[in-house]
Amino acid sequence: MDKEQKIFYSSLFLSGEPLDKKFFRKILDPINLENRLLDYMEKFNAMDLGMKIRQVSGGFQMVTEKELFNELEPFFGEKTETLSRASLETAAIIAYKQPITRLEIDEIRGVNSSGTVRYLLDKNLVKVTGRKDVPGKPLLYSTTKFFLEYMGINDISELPTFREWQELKAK
Amino acid sequence: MDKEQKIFYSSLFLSGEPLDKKFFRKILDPINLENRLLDYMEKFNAMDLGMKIRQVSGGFQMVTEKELFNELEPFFGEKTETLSRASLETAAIIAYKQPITRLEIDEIRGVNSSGTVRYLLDKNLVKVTGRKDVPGKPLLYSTTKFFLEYMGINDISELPTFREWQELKAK
Amino acid sequence: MSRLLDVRLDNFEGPLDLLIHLIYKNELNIYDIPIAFIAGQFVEAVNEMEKLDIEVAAEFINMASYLIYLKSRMLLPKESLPIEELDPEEEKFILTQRLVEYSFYKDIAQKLKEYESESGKYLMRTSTIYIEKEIMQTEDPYRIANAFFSLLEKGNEKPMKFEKDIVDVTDVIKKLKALILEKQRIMWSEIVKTCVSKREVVMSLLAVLELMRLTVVEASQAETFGEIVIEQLNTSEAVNG
Repeated sequence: MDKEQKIFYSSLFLSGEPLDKKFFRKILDPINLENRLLDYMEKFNAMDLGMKIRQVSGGFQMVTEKELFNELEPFFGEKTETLSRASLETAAIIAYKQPITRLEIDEIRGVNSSGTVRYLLDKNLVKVTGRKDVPGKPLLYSTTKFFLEYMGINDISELPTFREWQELKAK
Repeated sequence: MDKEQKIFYSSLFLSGEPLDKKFFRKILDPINLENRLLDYMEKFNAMDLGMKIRQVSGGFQMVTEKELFNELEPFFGEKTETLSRASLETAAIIAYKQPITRLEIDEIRGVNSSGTVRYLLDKNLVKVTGRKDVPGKPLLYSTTKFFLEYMGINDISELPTFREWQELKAK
Repeated sequence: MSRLLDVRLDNFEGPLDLLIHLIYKNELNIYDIPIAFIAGQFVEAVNEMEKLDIEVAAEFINMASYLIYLKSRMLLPKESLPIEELDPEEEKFILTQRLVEYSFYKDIAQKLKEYESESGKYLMRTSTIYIEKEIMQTEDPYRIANAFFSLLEKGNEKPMKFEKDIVDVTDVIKKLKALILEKQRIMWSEIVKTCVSKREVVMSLLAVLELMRLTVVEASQAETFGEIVIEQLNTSEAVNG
């Protein structure tokens, strides 16, 4: 096997978090790298080893396949509570409207969201990304890279747009 | 690929640490398991992915290939700080005078060595090997096997003698 | 008994959520809500729920009164409305926008829930493995030898090293006198800082006591465990002694 390909797999094996293209550009020949990486990913996944390489939060990550979840979960699964509806709603609003203030979130939800925002901050799903230049200089919130990883998506743009949603609803 | 084989690989991937046969007996069909695992290991290693499965005392571990060390080391290499002068001195005293108490080390160095000894204990370079039969029963320290590995020697007796040191110094 | 008893208010994230529920339940068009009807349903739902969390309740009650207000506005002939107030149709439009927007996020939240559960089935290791030095970076045994024998040699050159640490009380008195002469006034903690060993601290204390006995200095302490101030007594003897 090609050395570059082996480095790609080994790095993903070692890393505890997704590795982005920037990382691989440092370690591998950057010319036309992305295509090669996608090719390596495909080849790896075709080998059907029980591990998969997935594209997430703008990078690559080695994970185990879904089909092995039940067997592996008792030994390697971390018990994490899933997000409440309030948290999911708040996260959704932040994802689409980022950066956004808490008051703006409250207005959309029609309820106070301070507890939920704090919870999402604790979970590293959202972060403070500045202050809005209005009286009181309220904090602005955005979603994190970990939010993408947690949801298993590569980029916020993968979420349906408002227009797409409206079209779906109209049907 | 066989599900059992995939579970074997995935478990080793998730763990990163060695997993012993007892673990796999819990998760897989225990009958004749060891032969199958050895077979899976061989097959995995034949794929030449950059990762290897190796046998370690009583189990298996997924690691990266030695050949990739130079490429991976800058990003995934263990941070080994070289020992500070204080640590080196203390380790040297313990190496040559073991087993030795902290007070005896202090006397040779002329300063309190408790912090340094604790650091060396943490680094697994020295260990407690008993208590000295004097009032207060102070702990006795010796160097570890890892210390020998770290020095690249097989036995403490391979350390330069005073005469050898003088000769070396003279050069 | 109400048909709403199957749903408790605290199942709703807020008044907008309840409104959307009522709209779907009654198969209404979200873009053209019959305000009078929905206001009635909403108020009914809120009335039936007594044991509410107070903070949440306020939000529901606000919405109920807003809907009643809007309903009554829509019943009045247009000409009777004060100019500065929004046209009720416009208000309804704004409410519709809010509902549609909220309904969008509600659906996205549902979508995120699916993502979350799907993604959760991919297991990963969250800690990075650091490669052990298979090719171990070893320390040179010579360095160890050097560290040890150099120490021993240093010890031989200065066999009195430890004895030298033993401080003489007269030396300490000299040092303290010089310090006090220079500063006139010194804190005990400052003196302690100049000491290299516990032994010297003890010596210094004895020295201070001795200097007090000789009325060279005076020591005072404002409170128990407080800072001790040592001041020079302005006698010529002190300065010259």
